Amino acid sequence: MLRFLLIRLCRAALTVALVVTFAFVVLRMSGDPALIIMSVDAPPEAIAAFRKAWGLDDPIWLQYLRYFSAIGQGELGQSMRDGRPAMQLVLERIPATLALTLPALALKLGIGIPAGIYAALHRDSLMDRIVMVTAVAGFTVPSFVLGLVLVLVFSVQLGWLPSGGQESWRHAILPVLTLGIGGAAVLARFTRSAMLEVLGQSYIRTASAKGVPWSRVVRGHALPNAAVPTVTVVGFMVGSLIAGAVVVESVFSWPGVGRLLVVAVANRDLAVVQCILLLVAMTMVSANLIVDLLYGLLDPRLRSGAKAGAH
Amino acid sequence: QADNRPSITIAVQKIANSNLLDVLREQSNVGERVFFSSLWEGLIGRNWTGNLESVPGLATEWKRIDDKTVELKLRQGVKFHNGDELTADDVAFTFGKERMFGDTQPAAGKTISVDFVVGGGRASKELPAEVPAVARRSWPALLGIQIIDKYTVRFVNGTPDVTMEGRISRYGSEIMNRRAFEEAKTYSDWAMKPVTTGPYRVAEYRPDVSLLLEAHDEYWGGRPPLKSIRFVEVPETASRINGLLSGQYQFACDIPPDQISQIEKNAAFEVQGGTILNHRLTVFDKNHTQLQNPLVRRAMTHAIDRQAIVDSLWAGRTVVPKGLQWPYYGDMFVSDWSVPAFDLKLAKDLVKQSGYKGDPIPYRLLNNYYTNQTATAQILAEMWKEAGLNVEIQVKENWQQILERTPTRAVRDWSNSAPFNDPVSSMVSQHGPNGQQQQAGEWTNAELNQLSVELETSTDRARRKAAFRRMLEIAEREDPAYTVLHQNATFTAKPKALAWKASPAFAMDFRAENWGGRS
Amino acid sequence: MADVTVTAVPAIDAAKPKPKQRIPFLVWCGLVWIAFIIIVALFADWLTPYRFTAYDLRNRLALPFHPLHWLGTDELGRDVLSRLIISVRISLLVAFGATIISAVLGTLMGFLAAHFRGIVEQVVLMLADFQAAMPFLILALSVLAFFGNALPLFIGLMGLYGWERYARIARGLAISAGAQGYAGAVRQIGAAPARVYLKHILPNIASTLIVSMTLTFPEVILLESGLSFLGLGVQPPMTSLGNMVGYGREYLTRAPWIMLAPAFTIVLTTLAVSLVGDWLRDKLDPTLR
Amino acid sequence: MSSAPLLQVRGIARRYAMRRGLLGRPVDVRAVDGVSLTVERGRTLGLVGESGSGKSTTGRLALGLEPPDDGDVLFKGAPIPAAGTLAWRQMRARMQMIYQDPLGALDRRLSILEQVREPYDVHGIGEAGERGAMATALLQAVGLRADQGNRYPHELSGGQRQRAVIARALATKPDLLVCDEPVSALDVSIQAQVVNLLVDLQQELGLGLLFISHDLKVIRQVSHRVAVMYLGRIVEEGDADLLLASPAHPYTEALVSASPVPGRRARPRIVLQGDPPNPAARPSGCAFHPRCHAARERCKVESPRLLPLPDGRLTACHVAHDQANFLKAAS
Amino acid sequence: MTGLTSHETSPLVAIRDLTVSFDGVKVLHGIDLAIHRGEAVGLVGESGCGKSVTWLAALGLLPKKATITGSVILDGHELIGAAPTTLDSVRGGRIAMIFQDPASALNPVIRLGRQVGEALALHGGLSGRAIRAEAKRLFDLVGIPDAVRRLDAFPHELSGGQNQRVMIAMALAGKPDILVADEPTTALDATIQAQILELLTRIRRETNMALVLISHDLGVISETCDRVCVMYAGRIIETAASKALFEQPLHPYTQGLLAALPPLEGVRRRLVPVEGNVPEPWNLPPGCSFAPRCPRRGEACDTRVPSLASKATDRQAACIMTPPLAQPQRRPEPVYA
Ligand SMILES: Nc1ncnc2c1ncn2[C@@H]1O[C@H](COP(=O)(O)OP(=O)(O)OP(=O)(O)O)[C@@H](O)[C@H]1O
Ligand SMILES: Nc1ncnc2c1ncn2[C@@H]1O[C@H](COP(=O)(O)OP(=O)(O)OP(=O)(O)O)[C@@H](O)[C@H]1O
Ligand SMILES: [Mg+2]
Ligand SMILES: [Mg+2]
Repeated sequence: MLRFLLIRLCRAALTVALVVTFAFVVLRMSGDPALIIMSVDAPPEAIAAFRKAWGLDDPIWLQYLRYFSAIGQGELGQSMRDGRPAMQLVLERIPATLALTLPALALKLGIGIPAGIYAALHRDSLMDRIVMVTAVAGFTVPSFVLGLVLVLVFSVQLGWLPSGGQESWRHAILPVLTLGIGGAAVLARFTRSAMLEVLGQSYIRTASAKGVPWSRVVRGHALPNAAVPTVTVVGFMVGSLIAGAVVVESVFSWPGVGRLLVVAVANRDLAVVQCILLLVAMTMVSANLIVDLLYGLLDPRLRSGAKAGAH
Repeated sequence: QADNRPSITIAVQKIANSNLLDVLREQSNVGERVFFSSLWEGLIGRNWTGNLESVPGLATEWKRIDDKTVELKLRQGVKFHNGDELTADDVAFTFGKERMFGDTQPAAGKTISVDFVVGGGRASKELPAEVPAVARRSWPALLGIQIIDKYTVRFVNGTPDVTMEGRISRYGSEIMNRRAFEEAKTYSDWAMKPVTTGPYRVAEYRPDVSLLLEAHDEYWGGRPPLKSIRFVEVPETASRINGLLSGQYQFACDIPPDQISQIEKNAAFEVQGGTILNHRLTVFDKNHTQLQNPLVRRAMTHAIDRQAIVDSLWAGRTVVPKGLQWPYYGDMFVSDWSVPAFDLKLAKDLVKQSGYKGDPIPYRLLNNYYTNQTATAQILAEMWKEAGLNVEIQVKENWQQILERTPTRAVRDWSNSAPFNDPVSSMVSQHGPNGQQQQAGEWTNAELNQLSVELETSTDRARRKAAFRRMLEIAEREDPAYTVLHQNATFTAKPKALAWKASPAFAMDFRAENWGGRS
Repeated sequence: MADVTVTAVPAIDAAKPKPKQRIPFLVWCGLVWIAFIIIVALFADWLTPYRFTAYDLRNRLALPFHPLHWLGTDELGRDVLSRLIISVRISLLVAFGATIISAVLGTLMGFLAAHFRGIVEQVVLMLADFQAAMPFLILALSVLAFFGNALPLFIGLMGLYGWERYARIARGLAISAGAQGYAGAVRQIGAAPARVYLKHILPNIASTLIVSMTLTFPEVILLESGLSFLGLGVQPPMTSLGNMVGYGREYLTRAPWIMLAPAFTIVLTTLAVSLVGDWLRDKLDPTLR
Repeated sequence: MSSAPLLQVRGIARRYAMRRGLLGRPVDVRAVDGVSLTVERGRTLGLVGESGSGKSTTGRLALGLEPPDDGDVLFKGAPIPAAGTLAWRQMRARMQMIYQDPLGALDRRLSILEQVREPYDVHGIGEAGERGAMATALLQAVGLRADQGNRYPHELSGGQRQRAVIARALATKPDLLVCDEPVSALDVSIQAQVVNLLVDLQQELGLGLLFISHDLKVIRQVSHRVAVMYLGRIVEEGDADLLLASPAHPYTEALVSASPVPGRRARPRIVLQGDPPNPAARPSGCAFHPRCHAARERCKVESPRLLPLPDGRLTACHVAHDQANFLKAAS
Repeated sequence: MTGLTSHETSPLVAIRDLTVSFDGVKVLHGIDLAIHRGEAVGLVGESGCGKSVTWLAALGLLPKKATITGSVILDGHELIGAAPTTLDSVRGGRIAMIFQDPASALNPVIRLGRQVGEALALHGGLSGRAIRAEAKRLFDLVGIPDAVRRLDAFPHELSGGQNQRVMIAMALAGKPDILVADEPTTALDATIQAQILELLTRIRRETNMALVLISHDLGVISETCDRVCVMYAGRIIETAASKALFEQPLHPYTQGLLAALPPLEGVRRRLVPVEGNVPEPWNLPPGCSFAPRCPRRGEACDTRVPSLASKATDRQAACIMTPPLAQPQRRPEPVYA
């Protein structure tokens, strides 16, 4: 177990390092922050001065080393745009992002999982078909199309809800819906197939043979088993809590991390991008790790390697 | 006493590129919108509601002492946002070393070179290195400010310069409060909340999100009509329009021309705005194999039906200008000049003469960095195709990729402005020897370079005009460096009920003269 | 050895009768739509009434059912129907190409992990984590930046998307097949690894992979439209469904047909593929039978 | 032919690391712990024992599918090359394995014929064009009809599948066949068909068989000699009839008595008490002593060695040896 | 058939003319079976002949696609088509079932104590601590060592034999009148199998519970059951008292099964398999299902499905070629006796 954790942690650290390195190389080679931040119309000498000041003239490997040794000292750098600490910029955005993604996650779970379970329990019924077609449709509409249509209906036509911005909880309703619907659809499909798989297992029959009423069989016996595959998807959703709402944030002018990432990438504001990537990669990697540990919790068979080779 | 002045919200595509509200750092159109005339004011102002002609600003009058010196009388009783009175000291500080020029030295007699060295750390009050560089480009030879008395200052130049008044009125020469700058802990602290004399002051700035300006009630021009102005960043066009229609925003800026009729379908709304001091160009790289021959470039300039683009994509709301110049140049304006005429036959002939074989000519552009950019590019490509030119669009992600010096650089998009009313501010500054086009190694022309120096240093107005005319001939006809497509325009949508008039610029004027509230 | 005496074994004479497998109506619709869309893509050149880049500034934003332009025109007066047809071709190319690349790449990685285990496996898993943790935005940007808007590269990039899922599936299935199952048996005969993986394991896990591909396919189309939204998708003058939706979104109120035509095509196509995929999964999964 | 036995296994051991519980330390499980066996040409060695006693592991080690941690495996007097190498792969033609689960051992997507001809393809036996005919002949030899070769595994019955597996194993005319519970999954009637087939084939081809099963009735039917395993070791080995008729080791005795035989109701049966042993926590002394009815003090401390009894078989039991010594002394 | 059994009292469960089809394919063709209190009945037959389905159908545990006709009467109550609540109280409470392959029949993510406790709570009316105590008692009863600790274990932490015992404990929790043990020992090896069979027999004796033992291993059946029903292709083709059946099987199929078993003692001889395979349910021959494999097949066999007919006291067989036994015959002791 310890060994397992150790390997996982090593892998996680390497993954994060790989992400940061990759982003560094790609971003530095594909755009000059000076030209972008100073704007192309700035005097060439101003651009040269900017480059010099930020060390953008140095060979890329030197910049890379400098960047990494700074990280080693806990120094995550400053935004090239306004000179403020990059991490501060990112942290300022996190509450807004979470205010969007957490309710959306709740929505995904709250709609997707029950819908999936329902469809599985009533397999091949009319409702099953309806739920599944709705789910697939919900998943296939690009989120910005959905967002724009929601705004047209609920803001412009009906005037019920604001169309963008982040002033009150009412502002969050439409973006949360937009984000939630697609995810709920994915989750519903996943839950359904996980549930169907479990319902075919013989321990479900055993439970019935004991005289356990069907509703309790479903709750007590099927659900805990169906949770295992579902957790994977949920883990992925949790992993993308931070930067998973880029498009929706843009459509709803929601000042979240996703938008910051887009802007920072466009500006090649490296320190900011890297801070976000660090957070994103760490969230994703820890979500993965938690999922792995949860597997063990949900399914005791996975707790030990005991059965690995036995047959 | 209850303050029942209205507060308004303005949806813009971008608040500021640099996340800073310093005029020397944020050198962009979008910056102009939030700065002028709400926040920053210069000594010589512009008539934002008129035709941008010079008008008294923080200076009430000015006069030439000699070729190198201008004297200005400061307006009295002007209060900064922090309550300080504007004095000559603030003006001198604004144009001083600490704030503007850093270690740079004024040049005398030559355009400034690119290779000077500046130091600069980040977290200190020390100026970011690019600020002095920008300032020196605006004021290449300014020796300094002479304080004559509390309300009188003199600008002293190292070289004779007929454009000094223009430079005083230009973007970047606005006045700031000395005490506030000195008291701020870091440069960026100051630059996110600069203390100036404008009718509105910064209440809260959330970079990339919103900027809240509130009324500066001691404003010299009278109590501002609005309690607060909130700029919110709404990158999506549709979202800006939707927010306007649903009443969330009072103004929606950066409206693409195609949306105008849609918005105005609703009788309660209107779209204002029009041309600005900015021309859209297509720029040539004369080193590209296919473009070495000026005939090919000339063919390209004649193959474009500019008026059709203006009429369709711009709904006729902009114009095809007379080359890279603006009427506000006054007597420097070459009024009988025009862009190359649309003549498909001529274009085809030129192509034939040039011996061009149909090899691809890459055309680099950004994805709608300029209004209608992608649409225009696709039309241009088709128009060129009709003339027998095989132009291939290559969408790039940023300017480095556009400017990257490779054998595939041939045609690209650009725009040019004129920060003040003289061709030096456009032709020389953009296409002269130190201009971006030559610095990027796309194009050069010995004669034009000579003329650049003349235009910059000469005080003989007739000779200057002749030089400028010749420069236009070279750069737009003989050895095309670029070709002007159309003037740029910006459009702002608002409820008809709000009595407010748009400027022929990005700047939005919310002073009392331009606000009639609900009519 | 041929004359070893063994008693004859009566044969099973009939295979199990297939229970009447009526394809559900919706799945039928899905299959028909997919066939239609593929035909459109294949014969795009013959079907387009106009060159898809041909502009007509006098006929901008013409309404659908215009005598010359059935689906109307866009902001440059280009025929929406022609653009839609070409877009279908490009999008299908991207989606098919990317799906196949991710499946091939992922399966290969999965097999490598399963075959070598140990450090190779950890590296593959790390790359999978990397792919999940790296915002796709940055990958997309790197391709656009370094390679321009070459379609093959774009397809390759989209192919990077989702390979990890195949890698995990392939690894899991290959390990279990190798332990005691048929793959172990074949290896035991003396077959080389290539034979074991390609001839035996691959065909056996193909159905799972195919079902997985029906999931990737719509995701790629959606991803491409998301990238187009950010300006990183298929670049003009080339067009794709996502690109049309992305550029058309400004015209949602003024000229909705520019966006709705491709948006409906996306929804219908992905819906069709998903429905068929879900159906296939139910059919191919023995535990559900 | 050399005089070396077909397969000779000398003191092989195999350990697996196994973790118990969430934070458990890995424990070495000695799945096979010093086993020696010999399989002669044309003869069958039956290997019986409780589940988990290491029978399959022994089989895999004997075939060189895994390397032993200790001891060595000699095939025709020569050691087996490392698994996965070309030499090892070529050697597969000489020795084959038959698994318990024929469905699992067959590729569900290929027809029976294709799978039976696969060894020809792999080892390049015969002309490519003839291989189909060769495979068909092989199918007929194991009692399948030619047309059944075109079927897929799931279209055959369990016994037919096992025949196909056997046909595939015989394609290269191997000298050694390791059968790991080849009939355990089959119904009695089918089981009889397959057992008969194996016996016939052995007589026909002179195969050496290592036959693993826990069904003593089947073991007795096919084996010349029988080895009984308990917890990774051989506790008794000898002539099949002798060993099953009069087991000397108490474990063998229990095993024999537990074998259900119809119509033999109410015969006294030794029902072992306690659990099957845990290979991770091997009891001290004789591993069987906690469940042994005859266990003595000595059994708890001293591990018995596998020694011959006067009747020729080998037994690892203090009690049995004491008894034999006593009888010898008495006579 | 009830009238022909040796029991005079009315049966606990009477199955009458039970048929089951899946997707229109009939797999049970009218099963008649009666179980009396305290009786041990064996159900034998090759794989796929319908042994499990019979009882799954009786308890309503088959998937929805199965069509069931006939009747199953438990103490005067019809079970086929009964309300779910009725079935819930019968299952586990009156008739308990042990499934083949305990590894997959136990829920892998629930602790064993809870799985057993659930049955106790449902049928024993127990709660809280009492459940745990009772579960421990059951574990002790079925011989699971270290019972207290094992209550908190998960199925994968126990061996197959132990899991099978847990299944038995679970089945016993509801104090059922009938225990249906579906191949309780197929997955186990000989010594453990012996332990389980011993256990079942003991419990039956102690509680006077009826035991239905399903297996295709004639040896197992013979050692445990009083009465045996032999099934073939969805029908019962022979039924008799255990002793009688093994001494003198009447139906050629039963004879074949017995002959196919290798002896453990005595001279080794070539095995005599029943050649061929069980016909698939969708491909049954028109007459006797066994006819194609039957050494004694006559012409009539191909045309008529033989019904279960009395061949001697307490014996029935479905074979037209088998004449009724004149009188109880004593066969010489088998060679391996
Ligand atoms: N690859 C492996 N990794 C870890 N442990 C293993 C492995 N293979 C076998 N074992 C362990 O080694 C022991 C012997 O296993 P083996 O399969 O040889 O027994 P067996 O006698 O064949 O049992 P069965 O009759 O159940 O097939 C068991 O405890 C098993 O759990
Ligand atoms: N859920 C099901 N769907 C379709 N057919 C089924 C199902 N369950 C059982 N059958 C069929 O019913 C027939 C009888 O099956 P059953 O499980 O009763 O056999 P069995 O005698 O218990 O065999 P075994 O010894 O293998 O357990 C078989 O042909 C089987 O294929
Ligand atoms: Mg084994
Ligand atoms: Mg069964």
